[in-house]
Amino acid sequence: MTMLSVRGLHKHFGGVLAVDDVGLELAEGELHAVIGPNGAGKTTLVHLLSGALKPDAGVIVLDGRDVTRLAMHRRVRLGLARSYQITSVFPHFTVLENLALAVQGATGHDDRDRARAELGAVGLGARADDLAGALAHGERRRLELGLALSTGAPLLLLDEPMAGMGPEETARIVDLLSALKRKRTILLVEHDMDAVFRLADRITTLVDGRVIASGTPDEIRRHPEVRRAYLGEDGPR
Amino acid sequence: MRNTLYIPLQPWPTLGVVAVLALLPLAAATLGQPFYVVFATRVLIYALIATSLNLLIGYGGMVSFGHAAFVGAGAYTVAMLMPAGVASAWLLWPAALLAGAGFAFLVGAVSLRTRGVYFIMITLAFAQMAYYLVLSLRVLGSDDGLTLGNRPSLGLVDLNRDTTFYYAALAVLLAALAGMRALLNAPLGRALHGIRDNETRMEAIGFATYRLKLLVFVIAGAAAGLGGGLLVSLNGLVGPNLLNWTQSGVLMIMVILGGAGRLLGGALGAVLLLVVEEAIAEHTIHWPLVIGVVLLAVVLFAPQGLSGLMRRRA
Amino acid sequence: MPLSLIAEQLLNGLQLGLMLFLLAAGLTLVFGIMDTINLAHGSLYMIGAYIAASVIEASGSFLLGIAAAIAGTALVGVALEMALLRRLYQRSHLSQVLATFAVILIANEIVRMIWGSQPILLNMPSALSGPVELLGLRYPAYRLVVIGVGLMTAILLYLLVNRTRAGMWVRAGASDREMAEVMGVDTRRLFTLVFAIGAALAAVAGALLGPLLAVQVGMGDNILILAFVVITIGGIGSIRGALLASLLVGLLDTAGRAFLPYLFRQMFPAVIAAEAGPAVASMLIYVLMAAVLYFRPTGLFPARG
Amino acid sequence: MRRLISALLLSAMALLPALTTAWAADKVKVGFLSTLSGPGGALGIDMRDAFLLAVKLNGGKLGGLPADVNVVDDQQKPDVAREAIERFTKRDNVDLITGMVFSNVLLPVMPTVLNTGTIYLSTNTGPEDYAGDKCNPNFFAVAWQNEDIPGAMGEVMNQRGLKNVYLIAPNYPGGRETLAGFKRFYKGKIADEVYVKLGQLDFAAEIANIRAAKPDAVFFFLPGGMGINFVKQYVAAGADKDAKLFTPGFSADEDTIKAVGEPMIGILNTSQWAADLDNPANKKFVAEFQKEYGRLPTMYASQAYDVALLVDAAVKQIGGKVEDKEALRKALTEAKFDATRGKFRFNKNNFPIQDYYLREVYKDAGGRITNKTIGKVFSDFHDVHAEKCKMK
Repeated sequence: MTMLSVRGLHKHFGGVLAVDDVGLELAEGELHAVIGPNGAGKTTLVHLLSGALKPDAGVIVLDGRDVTRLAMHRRVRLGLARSYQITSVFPHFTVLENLALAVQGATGHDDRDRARAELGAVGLGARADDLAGALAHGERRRLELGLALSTGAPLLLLDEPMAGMGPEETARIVDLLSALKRKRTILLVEHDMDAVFRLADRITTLVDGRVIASGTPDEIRRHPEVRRAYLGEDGPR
Repeated sequence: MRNTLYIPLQPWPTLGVVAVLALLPLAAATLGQPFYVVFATRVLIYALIATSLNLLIGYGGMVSFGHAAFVGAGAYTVAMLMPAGVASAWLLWPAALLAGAGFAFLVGAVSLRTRGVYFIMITLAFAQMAYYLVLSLRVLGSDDGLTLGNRPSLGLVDLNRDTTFYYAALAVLLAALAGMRALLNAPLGRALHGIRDNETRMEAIGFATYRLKLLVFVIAGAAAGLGGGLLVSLNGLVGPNLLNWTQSGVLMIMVILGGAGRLLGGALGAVLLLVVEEAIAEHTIHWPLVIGVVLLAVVLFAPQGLSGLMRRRA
Repeated sequence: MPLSLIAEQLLNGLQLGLMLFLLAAGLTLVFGIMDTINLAHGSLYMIGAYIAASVIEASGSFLLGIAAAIAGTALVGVALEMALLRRLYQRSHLSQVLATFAVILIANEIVRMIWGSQPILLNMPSALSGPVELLGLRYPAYRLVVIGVGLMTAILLYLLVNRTRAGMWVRAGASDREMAEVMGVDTRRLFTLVFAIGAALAAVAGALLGPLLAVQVGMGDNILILAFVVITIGGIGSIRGALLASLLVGLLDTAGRAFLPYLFRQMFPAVIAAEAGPAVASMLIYVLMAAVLYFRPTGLFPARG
Repeated sequence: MRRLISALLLSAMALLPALTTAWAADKVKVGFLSTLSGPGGALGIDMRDAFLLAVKLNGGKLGGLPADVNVVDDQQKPDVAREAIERFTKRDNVDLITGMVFSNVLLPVMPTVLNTGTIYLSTNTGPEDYAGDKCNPNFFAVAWQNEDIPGAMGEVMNQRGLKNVYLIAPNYPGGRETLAGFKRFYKGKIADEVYVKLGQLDFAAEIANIRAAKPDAVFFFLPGGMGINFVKQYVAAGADKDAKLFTPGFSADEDTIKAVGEPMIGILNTSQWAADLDNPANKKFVAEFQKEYGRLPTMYASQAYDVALLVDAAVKQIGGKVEDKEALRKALTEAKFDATRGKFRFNKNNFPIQDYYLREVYKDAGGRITNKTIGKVFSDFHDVHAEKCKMK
């Protein structure tokens, strides 16, 4: 069953076409990665899908419903949540309060038990009562992910969850995402090629705002244009 | 579990303050100084108004530079209804509250589309519109304002007695503070904190931030409108001066002096400003200079205001 | 409605608009470059007017008065910037509003201490106190001079901002502060300079309007709000926006006061017209501002993307 | 929280010194509330100076009792005035209140004054509200009824054959009553009737409209700085060559003349008083005022001076027993004193019955620009609202 279906998405800033006729299909339970060099339009795509930006043209269908013009918070309530590339948490709330807020936002209910469950899932159980502003970088990244998870949304847009992390922290996120696989549908934007090829069911490659290839990890690995786009540039780290 | 945002109730100090406030008219009567009962009533009403602005500035992060307009909306509503034959405070004061809420809804619906400086400026613009509207409309008294012959009646108790009015105002203020505490401790209050902390992220976890902010804006406008209604009932007159932009500035001063984002910040600020003014205005016509210097010092060196200072030492 | 009346009112609107521009220019630069709301700008206007009034009374020379106002107010501006504004650049807008509101209170009282509560009524230079014939229209000579000076200052400022090196820094600073710093601009000195220029322009407006209005405590409080309306409509940080919005506000306000009551009398019964005309006229520019912000939340010519 | 309590207690203690001022007998306590700052401030300052001068010339006494005059600035704001009245009546327990300049300040606060049974003596405005059926035994208008002086000017303009007059006044009770008074006597056509905001200082738009309306003459009532600016700008626009200016005495007082200068010459105005009125009280007043303050007194000054003389006479008559409000009121209504304006007595509504003069601004032999009395318009004039007053 199709969870998310995107057709003909366009967005330009001034004269620059940031997203150019992008189409995507995400099946339920799929982990779909979007890769591409810097400036390929990956984050813009996340902004468009989450509702932070409005597209100039194109249609976004979530679970059979056209959400193209809906505000961000409406999409969250319909089951589409996102995380941010640059950590964006609530520094004056405790870790648990952060997650409880996300539960409240998506469901309208103040459900501490659910928040506590997500706390365990992102491995921050020991820091429940610490202020989010006091967390270390890696912990903040996991809280960032936890906020998206706590909304309970079946579809997650994760914008570079491993950005700026050391190998140990990266491994923790990879484990976390593997555990989530099949439970949630995930669109993963990521630079870490090892992680992407390990986790993804399908991969879409963006270059200059356009989709140049889409397929299984194996197909993408062999795709000539992908190889060209990545040669010497931003190869697997 | 730790709850950083919960505002606890401290029963004994609270009772103490309430007792002092409740005995104040008695003290004034003993000293033969009924004037100070009226003065204290005015302070209580301004405490209510400043508290409502504190909800916006201190908790909602909405720096409204037009709060006087909502006070005016409530005041003018009472001043218009009374000559039309409505005498009961049970009708007049809720009407003032609704007028403040209604006007705040209109202003908020438009203003909350903008951010930062532009929000400050557009709320100012709406307040100026209201100011010039009452200034130029004869039915609203234009320059002269409106005068009431009597105070409204409140059923069995006689508001024309200063002491009675004082207790009525005290009751309203206490109810408003209790209501605000309940609101802030409720999920809505947490959402408000979240918006102040990180508004974009609030939308990304499913909060309709615009609607929440508008709701809070309307609540604050309602409280300000009620304050305006009380003020005109007390004074028996209202003029365009009440809506002047400097009046909005004075309300902001109260909030920052008392401590923005503290439950009692607005009330403390109102007490501080008005008492200082009353104490020094008799002695020098240059009293705004003193207020200015104090304000400057607070902004530069104690941005948490008076309650911040007290908390730091406590 | 006679054509000469329309022409005369247009000139009146132009005069108001240009004076607003002198005030708004400094305000929008400070706002745009330093991201700082400066309510005390109206106080600088007042101080300029008082210095001008004092020097004119003492010396009898109008030009000397204006020169003294410019120099004196620029100095006050520099002092204010170095003593206070500097501490506020990194603070929230709320802190800026309140701190500069405090400056208004303080400045008003200091002026009251020095010059007293009574307005100073300044006379126009006698050579300019009559009317001049202008294409069959009799117009006050002094107001024409005000228009002329306003236009000249606007052109000078435009050249300064668009044609000089300092102007380039200013524009760079207004659109991207970090970039300006990377380019090696000494932002501290630049800020002080911009503040001094803004103060000087406010002083020119204060000195020129002194004889037309009255030099009195608090004279800057209401015109300050008009200047804020102007820069908000024009787009904060944009000199071009400030100029266009000044003229727009000046013309709209004058036209509203002059023609709206007349127009309403044609359209509505006299009772309603007498009430509604002046009411709408006085609210007109605020309605314009709210409408502009509704459709363009960052003004007509935003300096920043 | 404990600190909050101590803060409250501290602030209560800060108020204590003010609490102790009240009691002290054997004094006449006068609350002098007036507009001392802003564009209307010159008027209040003149009144205050004249009132204090009268007290000083009287050895610091009124009616034989030491006078305690508490001067407060109302900033031309009703809410400020209202708070001052509260202090006067509830804290200081004054015997009399006087001094207000503007009707839009006086009217909103007058119910408070009268409700407490305090006597108010108006040094200036005499609003219709208290002249007719709502006349009040505690309200004394010592200057004039608002319609009197403009009415006299309406009469003058009839006599001069002016047929098409343009009217301009501020939009407040004093302004509206002034034009109403003018229209009650003036018989010609009205070119237009324009109300501006009280305190407006730039009249460019209005002057252009006046010129376009092509009237025979302009009757303007713009008190204080407003009038000064209006005349200056009117002359600067050259409009005086087409339509001459006429005004009640308020806008042709000595302060205005001094500020405007030459352009004032020739302006006709009406008043109940003039500096050149030939009576001993006035001669003394004008001379002493000039000696004390180095400037010519205005009609406002004469009015406040007369109030002081009236109080002095009334308190003397009742032997200093100011606590006896009834006796004091009666003594006031009988008003036995030599006013600077000459003949003066109260009508049954406690408004004056007096003469009104026509004055012209001219340059005297010494080159000084001032007013000259050129005729009497009304003799023993009773204001038009008195009939509706039920008192006595």
